Amino acid sequence: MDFLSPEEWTAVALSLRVAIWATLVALPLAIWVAFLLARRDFWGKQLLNGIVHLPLILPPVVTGYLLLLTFGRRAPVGAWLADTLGLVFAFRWTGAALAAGIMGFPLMVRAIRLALETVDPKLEQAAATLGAPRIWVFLTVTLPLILPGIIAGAILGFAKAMGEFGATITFVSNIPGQTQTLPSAIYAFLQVPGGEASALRLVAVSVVIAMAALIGSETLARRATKRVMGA
Amino acid sequence: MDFLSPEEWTAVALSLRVAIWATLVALPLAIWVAFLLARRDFWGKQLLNGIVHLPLILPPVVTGYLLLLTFGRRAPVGAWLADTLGLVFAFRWTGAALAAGIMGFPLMVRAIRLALETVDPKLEQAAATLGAPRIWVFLTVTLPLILPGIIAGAILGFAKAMGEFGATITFVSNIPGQTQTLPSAIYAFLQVPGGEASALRLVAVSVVIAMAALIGSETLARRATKRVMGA
Amino acid sequence: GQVTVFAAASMKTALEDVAADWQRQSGHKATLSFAGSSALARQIEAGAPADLYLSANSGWMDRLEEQGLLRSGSRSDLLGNQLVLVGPAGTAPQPLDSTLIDALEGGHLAMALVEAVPAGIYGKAALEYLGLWTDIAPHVAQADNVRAALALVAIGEAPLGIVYATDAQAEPRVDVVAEFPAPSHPPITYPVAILTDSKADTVQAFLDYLKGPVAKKIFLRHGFTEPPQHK
Amino acid sequence: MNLSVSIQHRFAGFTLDASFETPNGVTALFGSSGSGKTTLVNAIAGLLRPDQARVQIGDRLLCDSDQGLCLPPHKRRIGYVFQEGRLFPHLTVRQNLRYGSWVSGRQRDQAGETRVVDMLGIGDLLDRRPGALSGGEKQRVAIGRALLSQPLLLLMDEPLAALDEARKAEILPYLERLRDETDIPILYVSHSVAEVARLATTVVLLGKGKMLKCGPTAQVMSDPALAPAIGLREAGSVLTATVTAHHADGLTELAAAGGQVFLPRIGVPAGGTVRLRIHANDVMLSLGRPGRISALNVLPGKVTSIRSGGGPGAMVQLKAGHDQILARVTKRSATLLGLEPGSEVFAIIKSVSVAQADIGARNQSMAKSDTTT
Amino acid sequence: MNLSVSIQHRFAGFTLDASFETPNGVTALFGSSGSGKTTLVNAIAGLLRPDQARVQIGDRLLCDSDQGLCLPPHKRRIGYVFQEGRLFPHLTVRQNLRYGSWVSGRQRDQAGETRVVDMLGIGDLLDRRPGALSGGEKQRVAIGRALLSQPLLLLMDEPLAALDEARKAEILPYLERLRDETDIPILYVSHSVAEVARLATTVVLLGKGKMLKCGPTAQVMSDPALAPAIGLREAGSVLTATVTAHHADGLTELAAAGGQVFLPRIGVPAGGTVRLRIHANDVMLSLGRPGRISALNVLPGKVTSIRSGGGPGAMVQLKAGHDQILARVTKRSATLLGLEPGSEVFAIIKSVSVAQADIGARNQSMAKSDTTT
Ligand SMILES: Nc1ncnc2c1ncn2[C@@H]1O[C@H](COP(=O)(O)OP(=O)(O)OP(=O)(O)O)[C@@H](O)[C@H]1O
Ligand SMILES: Nc1ncnc2c1ncn2[C@@H]1O[C@H](COP(=O)(O)OP(=O)(O)OP(=O)(O)O)[C@@H](O)[C@H]1O
Ligand code: MOO
Ligand SMILES: [Mg+2]
Ligand SMILES: [Mg+2]
Repeated sequence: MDFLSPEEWTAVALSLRVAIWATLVALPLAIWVAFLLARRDFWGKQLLNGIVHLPLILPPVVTGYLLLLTFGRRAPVGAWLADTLGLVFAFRWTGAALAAGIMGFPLMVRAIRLALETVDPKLEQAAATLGAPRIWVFLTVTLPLILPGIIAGAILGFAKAMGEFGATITFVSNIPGQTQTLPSAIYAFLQVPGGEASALRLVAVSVVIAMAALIGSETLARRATKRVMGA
Repeated sequence: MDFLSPEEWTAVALSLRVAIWATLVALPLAIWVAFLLARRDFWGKQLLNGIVHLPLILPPVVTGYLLLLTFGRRAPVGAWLADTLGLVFAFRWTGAALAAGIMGFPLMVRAIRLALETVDPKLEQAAATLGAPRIWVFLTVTLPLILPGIIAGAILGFAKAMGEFGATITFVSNIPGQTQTLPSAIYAFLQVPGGEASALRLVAVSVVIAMAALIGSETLARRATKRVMGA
Repeated sequence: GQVTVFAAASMKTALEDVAADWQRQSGHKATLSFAGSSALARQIEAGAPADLYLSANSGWMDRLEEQGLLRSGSRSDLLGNQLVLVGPAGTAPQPLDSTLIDALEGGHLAMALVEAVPAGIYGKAALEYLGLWTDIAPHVAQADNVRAALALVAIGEAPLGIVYATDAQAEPRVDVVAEFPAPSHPPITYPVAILTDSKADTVQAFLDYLKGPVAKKIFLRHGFTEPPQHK
Repeated sequence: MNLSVSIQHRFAGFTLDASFETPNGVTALFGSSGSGKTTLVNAIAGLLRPDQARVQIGDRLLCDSDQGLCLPPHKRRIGYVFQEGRLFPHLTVRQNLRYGSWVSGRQRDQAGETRVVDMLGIGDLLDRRPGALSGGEKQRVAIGRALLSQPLLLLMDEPLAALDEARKAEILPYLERLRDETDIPILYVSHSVAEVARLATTVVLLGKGKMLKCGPTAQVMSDPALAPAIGLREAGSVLTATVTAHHADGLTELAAAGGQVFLPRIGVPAGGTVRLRIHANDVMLSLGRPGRISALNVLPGKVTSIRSGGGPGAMVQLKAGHDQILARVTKRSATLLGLEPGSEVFAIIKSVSVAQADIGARNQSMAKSDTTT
Repeated sequence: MNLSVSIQHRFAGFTLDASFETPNGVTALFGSSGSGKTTLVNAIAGLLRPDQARVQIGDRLLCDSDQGLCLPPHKRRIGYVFQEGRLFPHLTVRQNLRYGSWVSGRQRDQAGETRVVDMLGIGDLLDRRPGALSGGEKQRVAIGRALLSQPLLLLMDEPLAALDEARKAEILPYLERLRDETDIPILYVSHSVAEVARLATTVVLLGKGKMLKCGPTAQVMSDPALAPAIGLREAGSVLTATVTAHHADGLTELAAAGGQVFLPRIGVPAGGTVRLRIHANDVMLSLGRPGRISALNVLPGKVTSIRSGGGPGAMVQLKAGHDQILARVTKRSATLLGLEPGSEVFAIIKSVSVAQADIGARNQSMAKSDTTT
């Protein structure tokens, strides 16, 4: 395709990979945290709630900087992960996914939590009387009922991951082919006088991808809602 | 107070003003858009949905740039607003509020929409049979029932507004006392070697404010939920 | 009588010292707005209420000049700078030859965006001039600005980085391990100009002060050099 | 104000097609589970937009597909007691009750509110929210809410099913008063024949979405052909009688077409007309006038028909005066007594078996509208 | 397996304090709206954690506050039919029915499923989702779901209230079979005396959170002192009788303590024991043996007591053999017949008035457990 240079295609593919991984990995964790916040009472709940919201409150650059201080090669957590699990984030696409996942996390948690809070506990009670242990109640009743919320959370996370720039570039820099996501490429174009047109091309690609995901998710969510609401 | 310089206090005050205005002004609009998306079918619905999500998908710098192209003093919309309504966004705190509001808009809409989708239409039907016109049904039944969602949306919007940097600095610059919000000030410090300590002070202030808002909102939301769920 | 100065973010510390001194001398206040040179230039295009533009990048200044946004005759090169190779404090001096890649020890060379941000553009030019670019390019981590690249070295995430001498001097956690010869890259200049729309009566006085000996002394103290003569 | 309804609507696998016109008073909508009662009532309320509909109360046209007219629910002024409560969870019981007058900006009728609250026994619940109410408490609040919205038509979908006998017995008279003292027509869905017989002026019998029968209660209830649809145990007849005297021992004497009848005292003055429901099961037949027995009501009559199915029972229809009386006896008895059409028999009805809950008082205007349909 | 329950719990403004022990079979929980029935049942199911509780089924201890033991709901193996359905909206009817065996990993009983589906008449609904079911359809699915979860105790909170007579009549025999053929105790909340009389081995009468009475159905139902609590219209007596013969004309002949009784054929073989419920309202008294009347059942007896209140009626208790029979007559009749304790009378009961729905078949083991309590 002539529309984008090979390097730009690489950035598109990378952004997709980053956004998909960020969403998929963060989602189960977001469901769990949302569940804790919506249904459990424990010491430090408000603290957890605050930490979850931090990426929203902090300027992205700060988040990226904190990530660097935590998950960098020299940082304690980063070094430990690299040594024991062989999981390296610094200057890798995995780091971009981590940053994107963290930035989208509060959005996912909120959406899922909101859905959880409207599930009628009476249905869960009914499931329990039918012999379902807690985890089964969750999997067979709660989870399907909050599906619209999970889809909403996932699409918010995905969109955010597609657009995330500040934390990503601060944490993993911009290495073409490895960590250069679409937003980094767009940013670079915008730094150069006359780069607007090129930037716009990439913006268009980004928007098309996100819209496709959005419409897909709407369809899924509508189906899920319809199932729950009847007919 | 010695902890912050007068200029920094100004930035704190400005950030608060920006975040509060952004949230309050965007909220009714977000409720309206969420209502359209959740309850109405119309031509261009997916388009509206996409536009609402744009600020999430685009790198903030791009959003800021588009704002500049739209609401700048030389831009058609900006000039028109200034001439007819006397409303100037460019390089004013109002512009920072506009940017923050737009960046937080998709988060608000999603939260409210999610809440709307779980309201049982049977209750709204019941209200109608009791003689309530549509708008009254909305105000007296729907709105109170989605209060937890509105609160969630508002706090997401507020937190985002407190942390918004990319779009703001691109749109209204970083003029101390006029458009320098906390994130801009933090960014400026991070540009200075050894500025981390100063940046951290401001980060702390930002986090404290956002946490206070968060805990306040949780309390409100819990009360609202409890009212709805019974007891 | 207040002057609003739009200045490249990398000049923050130095310019703040100068402005403070000017206020002490003249009693007039200079309001300093720091952001990326590109963002500032676009804002000026959009009618920003700035009196003086101090860029780290002559490209953006050229563009404003073409558009007639600069008061004619007011443009000049205010300062120069030097490009250096830095490593974490204690790193041994490093010759600028093919051993450079080994010195990375598998790590990354931190630079600003090599296509977009001046420090990155200069650095890439220098490496090309030295015949090292092709080999080293895959190992370059590009940060969104030169200070972020500096930070990567300062916290030890990158074993080496290319930054301005001014940055290296301000950051105690790094040592200069090599200086790039002046001919290896285009001259580094910081152009300054008064904007056509400026109404502040003190703007010329401030510009004169910037060019004057007192300010120059402060700038030199921060590591800036006299502007390169050939233009 | 009479109610005229004609509705056609298709769901996947279910078609509703019912037209009927009923006079003022209470119309009972009767039919088995899934026969389309709720669907019909929803269409009248405007909550379901049927494929084809025409609904008119008196001369107020609510909806007419042919004219493209369809009032939205809030303009119909229909009070609806839903099968499942639908109380507003965020409002207190008091606020739920006042909702109707609040949103329509009508003057609140404090006296009416107090009366309804007392009648429903929900005075203690006023400041609570619906979430923690018991099933019956919820339904009582829902009834109150609909009554207080000053409707022009009341739709009640099994309103009393969740209530105990004592509470039912308390609420039924209020519904009767509503029927008798106001002009508000009531469409009443119920599975209880006793309730229907007591309240309803007209009965609409639905079966699988079709209207099987629509007519005055007396006629539908004593139609032996409909006995299976209504339930054999519940079949019976409805007589009209005039109060002649109230006696000191607590009995009221009435004149029915077939003779004198005694009832525990009823609140209708002498000269008033009442309806008596007599379960076919509660009627015994005797060939001679019985002697010293506790039953006070013995009406002479003539057998008009005997229908017997596969079971051990037989349904005997008598004519007593110009009234129809149904009696359900065993085939064995019918044989032992030699019953056949034309046999002269005595119907023995224990006075107390024509129980309080089966007595429906009717005012004159209703009696009129009843006979004209 | 008997059920032993002792529960204390306080809500703001309401205190539940009830202890009872019931033998196997069906225990009816009877009481007015808001008396605490649902609260009690929730506590037994483990959905509400009461302040103080001890619940035991047979020798399975479900919960004992003193020992700090409290099994979670899913370990209690209690099938619960809720007052409001609570079907899973995201599952089809079929999936709802199979939910219990699915989550507990039990072998699905296909034959049982078919039987339950047929019995409840929900075969056509299996692939639908609950959202669009009618009120009665929902409740039938809920009953099926609970039955198919293979529970050790069934809790039913007004399960039949939303159903029509025909459907009730279809489902009741199945509950009877459940009672008679399995060892599953059933706790049954209902406002219908007919249902209670037919099904219940034991009746627990609740009033304002307190247990008013707990005892065998016959005893509670024929206690004149409890008549007001149960509802005057519903008072009656319960007799035990033995089947002696099935006649060709569809009647079954039984021997009660007081004499011979005829009923429409019942499905109990000769020699079996059954319970007959007789409404006090359905009994007529005669001083002489009546002549040619349609009633086949005439039992001689002796008046033991006459209670009359402020109304026009009187409750006459007779001894017929060793059985108690309640008859409700007017004071006027009592006076006319000169009734007083010791009077010899004949109780006339229309055979068909001891109706199908009031017949409860009992197997031997139950008769035993009944007499030992
Ligand atoms: N969570 C609660 N908080 C406070 N009061 C409650 C709560 N739940 C129930 N109650 C009250 O306890 C009483 C008993 O309620 P319960 O639901 O057990 O009644 P019930 O006997 O089942 O009535 P019904 O026949 O109407 O269903 C009622 O007065 C009810 O309002
Ligand atoms: N939205 C719908 N889509 C498809 N079928 C429906 C829908 N709503 C109702 N039905 C079907 O229409 C039929 C009539 O339902 P309706 O609720 O009117 O019955 P009903 O007479 O009120 O019964 P019940 O006495 O059990 O409440 C039922 O078979 C039901 O399953
Ligand atoms: O304008 Mo910059 O931030 O020094 O490249
Ligand atoms: Mg219905
Ligand atoms: Mg209850």
